[in-house]
Amino acid sequence: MTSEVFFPSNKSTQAQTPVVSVCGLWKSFPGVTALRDVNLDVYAGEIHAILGENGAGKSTLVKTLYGVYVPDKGDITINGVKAVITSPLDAMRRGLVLVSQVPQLIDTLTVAENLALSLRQFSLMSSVKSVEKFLLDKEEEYGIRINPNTEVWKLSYTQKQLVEVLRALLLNATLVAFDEATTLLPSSEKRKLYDFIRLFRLKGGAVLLITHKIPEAMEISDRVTVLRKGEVVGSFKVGEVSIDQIRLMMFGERFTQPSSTGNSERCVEGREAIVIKDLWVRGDYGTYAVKGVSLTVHRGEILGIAGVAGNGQLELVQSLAGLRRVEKGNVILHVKDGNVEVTNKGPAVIRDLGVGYIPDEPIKTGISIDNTIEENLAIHPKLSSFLINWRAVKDLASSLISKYNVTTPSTTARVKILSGGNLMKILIARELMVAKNVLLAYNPTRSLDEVSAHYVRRLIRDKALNEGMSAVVVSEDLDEVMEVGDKIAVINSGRLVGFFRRGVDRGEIERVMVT
Amino acid sequence: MVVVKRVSAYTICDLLRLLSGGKLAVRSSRACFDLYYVGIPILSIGIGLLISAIIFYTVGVPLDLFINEIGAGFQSYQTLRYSVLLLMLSVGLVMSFKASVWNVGAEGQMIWGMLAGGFVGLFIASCAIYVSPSELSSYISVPGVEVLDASPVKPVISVLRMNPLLGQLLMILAAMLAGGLWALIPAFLKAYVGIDEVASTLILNYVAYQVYNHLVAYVMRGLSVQARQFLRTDRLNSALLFESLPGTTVTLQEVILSLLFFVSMLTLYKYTSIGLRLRVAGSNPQLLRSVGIDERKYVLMAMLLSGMLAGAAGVSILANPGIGKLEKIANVVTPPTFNLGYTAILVSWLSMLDLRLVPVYAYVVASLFQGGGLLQSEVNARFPGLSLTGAALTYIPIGSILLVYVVLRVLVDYSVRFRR
Amino acid sequence: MLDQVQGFVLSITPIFTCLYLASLGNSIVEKSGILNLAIDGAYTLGTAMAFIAVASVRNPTLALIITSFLIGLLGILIAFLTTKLPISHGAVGLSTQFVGYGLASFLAYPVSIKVRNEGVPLNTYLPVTEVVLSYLIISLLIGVITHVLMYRSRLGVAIRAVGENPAVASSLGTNVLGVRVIAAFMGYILIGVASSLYILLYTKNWQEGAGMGYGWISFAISISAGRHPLVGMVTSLIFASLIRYAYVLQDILISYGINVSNYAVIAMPFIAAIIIPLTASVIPQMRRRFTPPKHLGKIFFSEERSV
Amino acid sequence: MTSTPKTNMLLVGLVIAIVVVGVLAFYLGSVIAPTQIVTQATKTVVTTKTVIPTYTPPEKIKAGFIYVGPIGDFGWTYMHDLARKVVAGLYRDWLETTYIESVPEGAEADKLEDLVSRGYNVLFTTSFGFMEGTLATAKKHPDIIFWHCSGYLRNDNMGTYFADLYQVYYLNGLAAGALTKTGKVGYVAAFLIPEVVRHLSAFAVGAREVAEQRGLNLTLYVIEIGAWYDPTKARSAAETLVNQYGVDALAFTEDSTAIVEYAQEQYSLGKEIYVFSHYSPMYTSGPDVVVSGQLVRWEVIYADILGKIKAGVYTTTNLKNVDYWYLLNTGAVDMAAHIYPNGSLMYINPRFSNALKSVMVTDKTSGQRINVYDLIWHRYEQMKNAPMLIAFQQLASSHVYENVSSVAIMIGETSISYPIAPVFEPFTGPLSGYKIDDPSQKVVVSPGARLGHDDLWSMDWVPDYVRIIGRAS
Repeated sequence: MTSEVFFPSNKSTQAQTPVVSVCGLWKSFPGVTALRDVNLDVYAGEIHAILGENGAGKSTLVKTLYGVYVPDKGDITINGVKAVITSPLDAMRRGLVLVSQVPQLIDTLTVAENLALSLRQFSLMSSVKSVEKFLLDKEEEYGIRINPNTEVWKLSYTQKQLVEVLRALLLNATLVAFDEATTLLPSSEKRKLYDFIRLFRLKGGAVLLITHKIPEAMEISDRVTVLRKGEVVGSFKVGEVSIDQIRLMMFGERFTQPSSTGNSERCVEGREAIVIKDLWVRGDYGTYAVKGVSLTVHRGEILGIAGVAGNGQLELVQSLAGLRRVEKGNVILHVKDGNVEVTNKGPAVIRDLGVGYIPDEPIKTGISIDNTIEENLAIHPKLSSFLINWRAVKDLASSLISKYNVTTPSTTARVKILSGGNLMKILIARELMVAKNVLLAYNPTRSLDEVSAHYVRRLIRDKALNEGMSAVVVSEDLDEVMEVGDKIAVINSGRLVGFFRRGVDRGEIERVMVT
Repeated sequence: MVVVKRVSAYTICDLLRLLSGGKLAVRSSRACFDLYYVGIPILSIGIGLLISAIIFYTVGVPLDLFINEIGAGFQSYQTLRYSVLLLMLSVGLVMSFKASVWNVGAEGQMIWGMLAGGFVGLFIASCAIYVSPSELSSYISVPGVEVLDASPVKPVISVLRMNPLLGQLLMILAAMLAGGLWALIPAFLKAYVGIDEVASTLILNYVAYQVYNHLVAYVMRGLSVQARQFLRTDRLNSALLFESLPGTTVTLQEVILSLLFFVSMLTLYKYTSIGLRLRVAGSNPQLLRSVGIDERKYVLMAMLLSGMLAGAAGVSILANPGIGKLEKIANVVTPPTFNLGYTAILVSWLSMLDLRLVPVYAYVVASLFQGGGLLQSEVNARFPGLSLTGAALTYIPIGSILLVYVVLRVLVDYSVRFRR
Repeated sequence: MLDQVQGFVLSITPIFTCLYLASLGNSIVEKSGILNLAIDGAYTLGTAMAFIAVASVRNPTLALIITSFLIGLLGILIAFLTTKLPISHGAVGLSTQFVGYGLASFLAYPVSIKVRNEGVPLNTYLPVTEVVLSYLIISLLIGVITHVLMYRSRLGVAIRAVGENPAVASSLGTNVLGVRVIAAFMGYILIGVASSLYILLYTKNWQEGAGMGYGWISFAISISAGRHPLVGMVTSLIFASLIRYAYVLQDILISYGINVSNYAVIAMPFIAAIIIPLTASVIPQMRRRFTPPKHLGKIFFSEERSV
Repeated sequence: MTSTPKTNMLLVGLVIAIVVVGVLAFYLGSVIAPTQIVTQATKTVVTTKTVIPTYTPPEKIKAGFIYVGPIGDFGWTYMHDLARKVVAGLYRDWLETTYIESVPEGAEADKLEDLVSRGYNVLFTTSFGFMEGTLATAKKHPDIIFWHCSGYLRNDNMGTYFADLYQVYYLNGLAAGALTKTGKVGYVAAFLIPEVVRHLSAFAVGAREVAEQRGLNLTLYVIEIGAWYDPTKARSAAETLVNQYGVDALAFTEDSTAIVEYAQEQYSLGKEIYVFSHYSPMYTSGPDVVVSGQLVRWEVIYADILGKIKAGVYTTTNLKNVDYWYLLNTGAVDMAAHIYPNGSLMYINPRFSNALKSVMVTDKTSGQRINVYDLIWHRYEQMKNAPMLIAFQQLASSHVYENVSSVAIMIGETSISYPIAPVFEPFTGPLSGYKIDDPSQKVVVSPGARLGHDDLWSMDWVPDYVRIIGRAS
């Protein structure tokens, strides 16, 4: 492995005290226990990967280390000294730096101003000009070219991540944690980032690499710790175990299950239901995230969209749901009454045509955690009229709760006391009910246990089969796409790069996804 | 079933510890309706009063006098008038606060209610006209005609032009419409431009005061000599004035209106989709948008409702037999709304944005105000040497109750947990 | 000509400093993300304290220093409550305002009676050219310094960062509480200076209700200037001259046959505070400058749940 | 069900409909009620007739005062409160007093109810804006005596009273006319209502009378600030008058000392502005600039009223016609700027005596050459000595006799003119002026004609040499 070149002696590391040591860490949020008794040691000069699927507690762990969250129980030791980290400032003072997937920069400030916030060597009264000058020098040294006088909102995503890396380098951190920071980067940029990570390790720093991609972890790290459901299930040196073993650890029983149920390939003909022509949509950063996508989904057909997160699938689904502006192209829904062009008509018109939508951030846009289960159902215009018949809503809620096996004290419990999985079930139950014609879903089964996930996928397929519902299901989980989709489209950098029929070889899809 | 774990350590001491050091953590609690819901407001009233009592004690107001007079406020039937008005206002404010629309512009909306109600009352439901001095006596016995100015040169009479009940109804509706429309300005700014409504509603109050002054002095200025000279409108025809309940200054109409609003808002809130959507707009507006409801319309709706109710409160003040006219505001510190628009915010907060508790706290706050007033006259009579102003006697208790409440409120939404 | 300019400057300076410094203070506080609804209460309390101070220490500059320091402490309290606890800025602001009104009346009223009855001389500033001009220069200088501080120094960057996004600023290594406390202290000191000058340079005496409403005018000026220290100079100048020359303006307009209402003049700063952000939001170039800090008035509380 | 925009419209409509229907229902319900209202009304009438005649003066009078401003305003409310203290000390055997200050107009009814519930049986409200509330409360409590200051609505148990200062303003105007160097004098008015218009016109008449003889074309510049009590605005208006209009003598109607302080400050900077204190003795605020002032002594009226209530003269049935209109002759007002510690008055600041004495004018009533100092005292005496007038000054019905200067009576064979009113009155023709609201409308008072109570009460015009600059209204 390449790491051997830069770090000759692994054995001596084992002897020294860890840079950061986590002992018996617990952290729970209302309704969820995110970390259970986590132990972790990170040594200097080591790239330590933390693997785990979504929701395994990776981010919570690193945010707890960084002082964003306060742990319920457990100790954090830094260089042998017990540390109470209550704020990111504490963490930074102790030499911990976090680079996250979402750039933690302030858009309206310039690069220099953002970095000035971190650089302790400048006093409060020192001028931004001096910081700019300092940055120019350092950028020269590290080979990063970003004008320190640019406002951050003008930067590309990669540039922002580079600014974050630059920050870590400038701070002379003892430990840098990359929280899925490489996930969204194109592979060439990713290599560049790896170079910086190696450079950092060479300087004696420790790196914590949080990822859910096994190959990525294997490629660069020296050591891997696997988390599942908030617990450490294994920690080992790279090369000690096989990729399949790691998969088993990450996914537990699930991986041993057959990758899809109801394998029968359906040949859906029927009429067209969703027609998308040359769709162009901008992302949050102003650039085109969806670049000329054309698609047709027939009645009763499920289109699975696979792709690495951040390749435009989110923007695609949002624009279909009417929540994001379409710059060019159009979307036509064919419903029982006729053809309706819904491009930029807004969510009200689209939802009125019998469209269900499972959004990407359920807590933000799919469900209101301060309201009760009943209220979260009744809020949908299709499920209640002007005068709300609460008795009917209660009956509906009860039937859904038993149908989906939701764990809740009552139908009038506030959603915030539910666990993430149960919360998702409420959302899915509501949206499947209103999806008379079309279902749009983004990662529909995240936070669900494997049994529930299968159940939900089967419900989607059944509804498509029996009621003629069409669906666009986007998932970052390739298995899910393969299990649920009649057709599979692969999206990469905003373009559709491959179409597959159900039952296609997984490797073929993966190849298209990453190239 | 999920067992709801409750974190038990919340006391005042914990709060103090929380304020003093970093060793406590605050996090979302799952408490919804528990002791704190009722206990915190009562506790804050208690502590706030204690603080004020101590402040006043330092200059020589005996504690027992303070307690007696504040207590007397609770028994005084005068309290009723302000509780009724506060109920009307606060019910509307709670509706908008529930939607996270922080309408602090009830003052301005009341002013518009007064203006619109006054306009209808003075120029549509009745009108003031000059008559010749010789004819004056012949009008006196005509029903619906009232002499406004019996001057021998240019007498003025007010003539009722419609059924007084219809007139009152029109006044109320016009006031509600005007209050609602004025409230829609900041609502539009918030929903479609993104201007923070707390600042804009507050600023618009001052604009409303000046508009009021302008309209009263130029447009609605009355005909009678006194009205022309003293920058005020004519008096409303007494048939259009609301009816006082015997022995008090509360009017029957405002009692009925406020009960009506209370019940209708409660129904609206609980049993209709508007209420539900307002609630959700307050907790998660993005959800509304995602299910195809324009959440911006519910910002408008929230402001409209509270503005309408504030407008009705405005006209109730105007049509009180003790007032019955609009007069120029000489000092913005003492507007004709008696600052009730701000006091209603206090009521809404104390009632934890729960409509059912609004009448209770409307009464409590009105009693405190009344108690402050009684305290003033009693202190003035008994301790001539003390120089205590009315502002000190009312603002200090109210401010301290509110401040204590704001801090203690944390304990309701969050539980405080001791760490290490 | 020179005389006229000097006369204009002299006549306008007292009210200008009273408005400009307070609006400057408000800008700093709000840039750090604290919704400053306590400003009018602080202003009223400041006038009362300046009066009490000048009546007891008999030295205007000392009174100014004492008052602004005390008002600065009030700012620290507000910053502390709004940052440390997850509570509404509006609630803290409005309740502090009420307390401010009450305390101002409570504390200064007995002193005003005493001053009157015992004929205590109030050593306020004399409006001689040197004093007035020096205050004009000082306040303009403070404005420029504030501008440099806000836009050119690391502290200013921290203040703006905390107002824009305290969570990110915190993860970049800013002590949110510390920065807000500093910002609120500085801002409230300026509000304290402004309210002291209201007594010491402008009205020269305290009476019940003194200063009430001037906090809101400053607030409105600050918003209509997009919370920018230098733009604030211009808007403050406009509103100061409108207030100072309201009667003359009216007289001139009436002589041209335009019967303008005095009320329109009074309402002007408030209307401007609404209209200017409105127009700014339509013109993209102005939008960036005039949008309030993104996190203004929002509760800063880091622990959230996610699925 | 399906179309969302329509549903939204429907929702808004429904909300409004709910409220409308509710309100309608209430009114439909109460359409049946008018009979009740009628019976109630008649009942009140009946009870009024039977109960009222038995008013006996209470053993202990508890008098409550409702003030519009703070007692620390050192103007209007301050002087009312001073008077309250005087009568409370005077009648301490049977009088108990309290006050509520800073009561906003409109809230007076509630405050009155509070005081009634506390057993107060004589209530004074001291602002014009309190009129309606006082009347409504008076009608509700026919067994309690109410007094309203400056209003015109009365009831069987509610009288009105007022002390007017226009004569004193005239006297001060004489001094201003003698002292002004520029011939421009200023006036800061709270509101341009009849009371203030009387004041400023009288001031203008006096100033013009002297200044004209000094060869100056006197103009009075007026700014209306729109508030009874607003030191900041008052100061700002004074600054404008001095700096922009070259005024060097200032009178005002505003309840604070702001203008006096401003003038004193200007004096310390070397600019001399003569100022006349208003309502309360403000000499201490401007010892170098206050020439004289208007002083009110409400205790004259309060002592009279309370004494007569105690004696059973004023009862709850006979106040309908009682309307005090007290002028210089009653002692309720005086020309002074300061009360010395021994209680005597400083009528004219000694600093200015010589200046006033050095200006010689011709007295237009007698034609004699006289210095202004003496002229002021002469006029003072003329207006002060009118004992006959007091008889008319307490009743609304007898105010009409106040502008009767004399009656012709026959003594034996000779017809002589028997003097009723003072020899001199400021508002005596020839005068010409214009209406404030419509300057094109001229007003002329023919030579020798004297304005009486009713003309002055509704005075809405100013003399030609008054120029109104800023209007708050």
